[in-house]
Amino acid sequence: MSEVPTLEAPVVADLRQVLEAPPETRPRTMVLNMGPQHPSTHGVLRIVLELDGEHVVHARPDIGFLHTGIEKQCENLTYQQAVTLTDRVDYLANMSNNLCYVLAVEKLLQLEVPPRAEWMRVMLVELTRLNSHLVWLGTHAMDVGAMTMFFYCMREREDLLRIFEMFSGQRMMTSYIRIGGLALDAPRGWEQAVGRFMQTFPSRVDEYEDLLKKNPIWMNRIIGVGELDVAELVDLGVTGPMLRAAGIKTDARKDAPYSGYEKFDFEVPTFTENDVYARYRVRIEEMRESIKIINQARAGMPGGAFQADAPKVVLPEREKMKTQMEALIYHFKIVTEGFRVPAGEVYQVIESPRGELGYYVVSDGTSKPLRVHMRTPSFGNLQALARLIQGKLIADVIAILGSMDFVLGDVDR
Amino acid sequence: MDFFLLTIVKAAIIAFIFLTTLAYLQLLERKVIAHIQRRPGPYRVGPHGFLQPLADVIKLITKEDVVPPHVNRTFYILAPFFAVFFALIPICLIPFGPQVEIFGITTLMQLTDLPVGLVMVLAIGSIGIYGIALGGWASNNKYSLLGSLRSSAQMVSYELALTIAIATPLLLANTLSLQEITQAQSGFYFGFLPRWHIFQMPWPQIFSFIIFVIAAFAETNRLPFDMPEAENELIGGFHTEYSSMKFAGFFMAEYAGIVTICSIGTVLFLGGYNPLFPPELGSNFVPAFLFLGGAAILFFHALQAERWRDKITFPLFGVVFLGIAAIFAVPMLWPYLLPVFWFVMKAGVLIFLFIWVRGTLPRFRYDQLMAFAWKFLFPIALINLIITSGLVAVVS
Amino acid sequence: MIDEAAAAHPVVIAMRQESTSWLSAAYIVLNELTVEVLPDRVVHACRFLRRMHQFERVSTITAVDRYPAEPRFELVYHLHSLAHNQRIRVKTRVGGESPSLESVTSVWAGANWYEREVFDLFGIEFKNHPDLTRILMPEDWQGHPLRKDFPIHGHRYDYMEPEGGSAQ
Amino acid sequence: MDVFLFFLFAAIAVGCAVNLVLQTHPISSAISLIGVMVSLAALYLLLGAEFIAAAQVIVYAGAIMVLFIFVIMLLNTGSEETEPVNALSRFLGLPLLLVMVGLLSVVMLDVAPPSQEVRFGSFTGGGAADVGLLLFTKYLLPFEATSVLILIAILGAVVLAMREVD
Amino acid sequence: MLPFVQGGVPISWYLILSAILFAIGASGFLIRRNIITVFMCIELMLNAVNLSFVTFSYMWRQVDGHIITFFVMVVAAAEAAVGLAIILTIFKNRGTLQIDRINSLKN
Repeated sequence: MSEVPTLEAPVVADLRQVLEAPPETRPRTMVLNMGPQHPSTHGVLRIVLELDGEHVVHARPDIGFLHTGIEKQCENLTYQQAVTLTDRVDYLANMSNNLCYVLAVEKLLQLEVPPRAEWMRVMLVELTRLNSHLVWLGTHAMDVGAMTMFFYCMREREDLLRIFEMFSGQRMMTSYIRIGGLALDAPRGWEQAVGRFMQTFPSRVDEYEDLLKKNPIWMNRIIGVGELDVAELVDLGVTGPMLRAAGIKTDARKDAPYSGYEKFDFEVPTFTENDVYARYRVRIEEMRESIKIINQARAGMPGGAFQADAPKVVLPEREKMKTQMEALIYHFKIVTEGFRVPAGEVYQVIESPRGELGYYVVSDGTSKPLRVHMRTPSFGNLQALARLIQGKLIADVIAILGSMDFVLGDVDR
Repeated sequence: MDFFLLTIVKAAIIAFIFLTTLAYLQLLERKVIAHIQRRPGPYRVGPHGFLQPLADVIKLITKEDVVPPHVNRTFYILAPFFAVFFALIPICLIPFGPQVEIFGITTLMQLTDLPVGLVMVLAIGSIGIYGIALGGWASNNKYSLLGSLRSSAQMVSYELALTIAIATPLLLANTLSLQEITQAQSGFYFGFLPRWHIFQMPWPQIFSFIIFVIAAFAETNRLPFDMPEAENELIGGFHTEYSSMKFAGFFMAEYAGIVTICSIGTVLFLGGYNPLFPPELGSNFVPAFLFLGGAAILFFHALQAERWRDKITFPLFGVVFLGIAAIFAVPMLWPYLLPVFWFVMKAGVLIFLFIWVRGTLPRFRYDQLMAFAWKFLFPIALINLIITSGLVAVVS
Repeated sequence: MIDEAAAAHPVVIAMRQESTSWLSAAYIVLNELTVEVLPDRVVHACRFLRRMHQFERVSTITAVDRYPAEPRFELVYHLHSLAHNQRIRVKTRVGGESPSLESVTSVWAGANWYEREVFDLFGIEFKNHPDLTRILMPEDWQGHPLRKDFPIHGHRYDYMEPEGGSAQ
Repeated sequence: MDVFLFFLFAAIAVGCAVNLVLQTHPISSAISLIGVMVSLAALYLLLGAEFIAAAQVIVYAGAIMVLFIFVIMLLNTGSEETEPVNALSRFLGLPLLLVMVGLLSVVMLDVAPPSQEVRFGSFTGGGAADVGLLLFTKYLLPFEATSVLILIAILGAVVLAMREVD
Repeated sequence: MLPFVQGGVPISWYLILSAILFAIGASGFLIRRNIITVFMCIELMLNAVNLSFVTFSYMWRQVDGHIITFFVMVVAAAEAAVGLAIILTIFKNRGTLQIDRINSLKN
């Protein structure tokens, strides 16, 4: 199995090379520079396509247009401050990134968080999954040409963003999950807000399925499109729904439970068709599973503290700060210098909506991380792009791109 | 010279109404799709966006007219004019009503009636491709080129199915003049069922009609057949490089194409300006009642309007509707208004179908589209033609 | 240096049986197994791990710059076995003026972009890599941003000058 | 009016034809050819050949030329390279062309009776019905032969395209 | 002015127009080097001949000329289909459309 074909065959595809060649030797293929500004690359992805008619002979993705150096910036911030950067990595799954980073640092600190914080984190992360899958569904359907679906999905997403805003004061860059627990306790009335959403949402998922599955044009566009050998998918580092649509039951929530996922009852949906349609179905079923988890979290939400009892890490309450000398000192220390984290390294993996999200945090004992590496799922998944779209029609390229569900911020960091 | 004067007056009237319709069709499309997608659509310019077309026109005219440096200038500038020109011409052959006498002049409610009218419409329609093909090619942009290649192949393929679908009602009508085709569909079976071609014995042309509508979607480049544009694949296809009035040209051509093809469908299959049911059953009062009902709904909503300006605009529109209802209630005006009303209603239903489909269906893939044309539509149209011609031969 | 917990781990046992020379250290900290190998044996170790222990995917490859120390770069491979639901961290150290080591793209095709990223951001060269070019930074960028001696705010970049003003 | 229309469309036709020959880019030539065809269709209308006029536009301008433009765009070869012409053809070409036109015109003037004039509407035998009637009676055999020809042409084109795929 | 407006066109003018178009097409056929343009010149010549057929048809008040025109169109369509397929194949094999360069039977 190690003798897999190399990912990128000999490089033909730079525009200059082809255009500067004399006309006689010019290949019969056409080089199409798809992106970085293109409606269907979902951000600033550039794909240099070599086309024979409408068939892709060769594809070379070009990334890095959104590189903002988050990993470098993290090294210059204290551990708690770096949480705000993790939001910016994947703007559709911000809570998942918060959680993964926070879990990694907590593991280094060997900090236990109270159950309320854990359950609240699970609920919010699952809501984030719904948010991400909704945006995916809308944009994917729009790529295939079903414009209306996009607006329907955005309608539900709006409710979700309102819930996030209610919790954190921010719609997208929430930074709500902090080292040691949560930024704030859950706001008043969150149960009603989430409850209202959960009441309508399951029927909406059915509605989406009705709209799309009963549409023969849509089904024809995605069934049997974008298949690739499972072994090759694994080899290329593809994770998440794409791998589950290929029949491999891998999910960090089950394989290496974190944040108390072992206490929840849910399934990991897998399909074996390994095409765009299977990816769609995996995500739809995941939405249903997320609904189950959220309902369980809502029903069994423990009371008590929302932050760990660790005065050196967690900011003290306002009241204590004014009455206790010790609390004031800790507050001063944490705010000015940050907390020290024992030297060591940890690789924390969670299941983000897009797949395996890993944070590799290395500490040298100071209050700033030595290295934060983000193993983002989009980066790994995007590697398979060149292989997936080879030999396909342009229209299929769009459908496959849509089915991969990458976020360019997540790729370029 | 009377003939020329009359023609010029008729041409002016038709051009004015047609161009206004095109502008408002675009508003209608945006509104209908917006409501399908549960959003209000344009509503800022004028009450409920009624002045939006005007604003759009002003915007498009005052926009900078960019000609990219890498284009083939001649054809780049020529292409939108080609598109608009050939999209606007066919309307002069569409019959909106029968022969009427007005101010002592007897004339057709149609600009001109050619004995080969239908073939002429097809001919002009087939030249219409050049606007898109040239625009895409002259833009010197790969997306545009792909768009125009697709559009050329698509139009040629679907034109075949379209032509065969059109041929069957011609067998029944036995003429190529659009006026005579309409007249051939007047009258009723059993006193209520109109003798439109989709109902006509010996072989109702329903299949033919469906094929016609499907091919019409492809001919006008509308979803689910909007391959040449396919903004998700080809960004804008053939008009990627166009802006301001040149873009507006393509835009207008698309809507003019929709109106034309819906009118042709109405004439060929839906009986043109013939009423839905006989006047003995009261079809002459339908428009008056329709507008009366519209006015009533508007007044009702005005009572419970949430925004203060709706309290003014709703009754205002209600009064306008009442006025139109009053005009339609005058029997003296019936000969002029009723045919136009029925024609507009039928064409309007077809146009609404176009908009509705755009809000509902995704896009075909290019090879699926071609396979659909050649492996499904074309054989069915052919079988339908054979059956129809056989039955017509037997009956006559 | 192989600690007790690690010595009992089946992967470590198997690796020590296969060859005595390639393991320079193995330890389990915070429930995560780390094996350190010599830079010239990385590809062999990876191929062995893939063949014998079904680490069929590489989760990520990255580097850590421990600047004043020498050898300054720590290359970290996180491997994942779907079959055994197991993760392992393989580490190696490289340093010097122009750090380089063998590419593992022959073991996992998916290592391609990760190695390009390390090359781009740390300036570590991978030999026998099919397409070792910059991936995140612009092609004409000077320097390697994730090195500790690269300033945090980067260099002044003159956008107006077409040539020569690429960086620094 | 007849004369005016004739000169208008004849001028367009000749102008487009000259343009067709002089343009170096095939697309410009193709568009010129479409111009020739459409103005010829108008002339056919003046000659009372309604059906043929419509068929001219549909078949020639609408189908054949679309095919040409499709192929030109597909190959996208750019302008034609001009090559040196020898002196004889450069200086004798135009006069010889004029001589040829002159000869042909003389023959034509001889053939056509000068008294006969074309007036729009004086001959209306060119409708669809008349053409169809003749086509399916007197010319039935040639008609069937052309359909076989078309079939063979389609097969030939497909075979050529198929070989290209390999 | 009046006869110019009201009078008819001598039938020979149509024939002369046809001759002019034919001559232009023939000259284009000779001087152009691009296969596609040469092909279009052939179409132009066919069209010129069609015009004379329709004119003769008018002259004799018979529809037969139209029928011949119709057949010419059909043949032209068939010819275009096969011809363009051949041109496509030639271009794919030789990479040029210059008629002088396509002078060997075998590559």
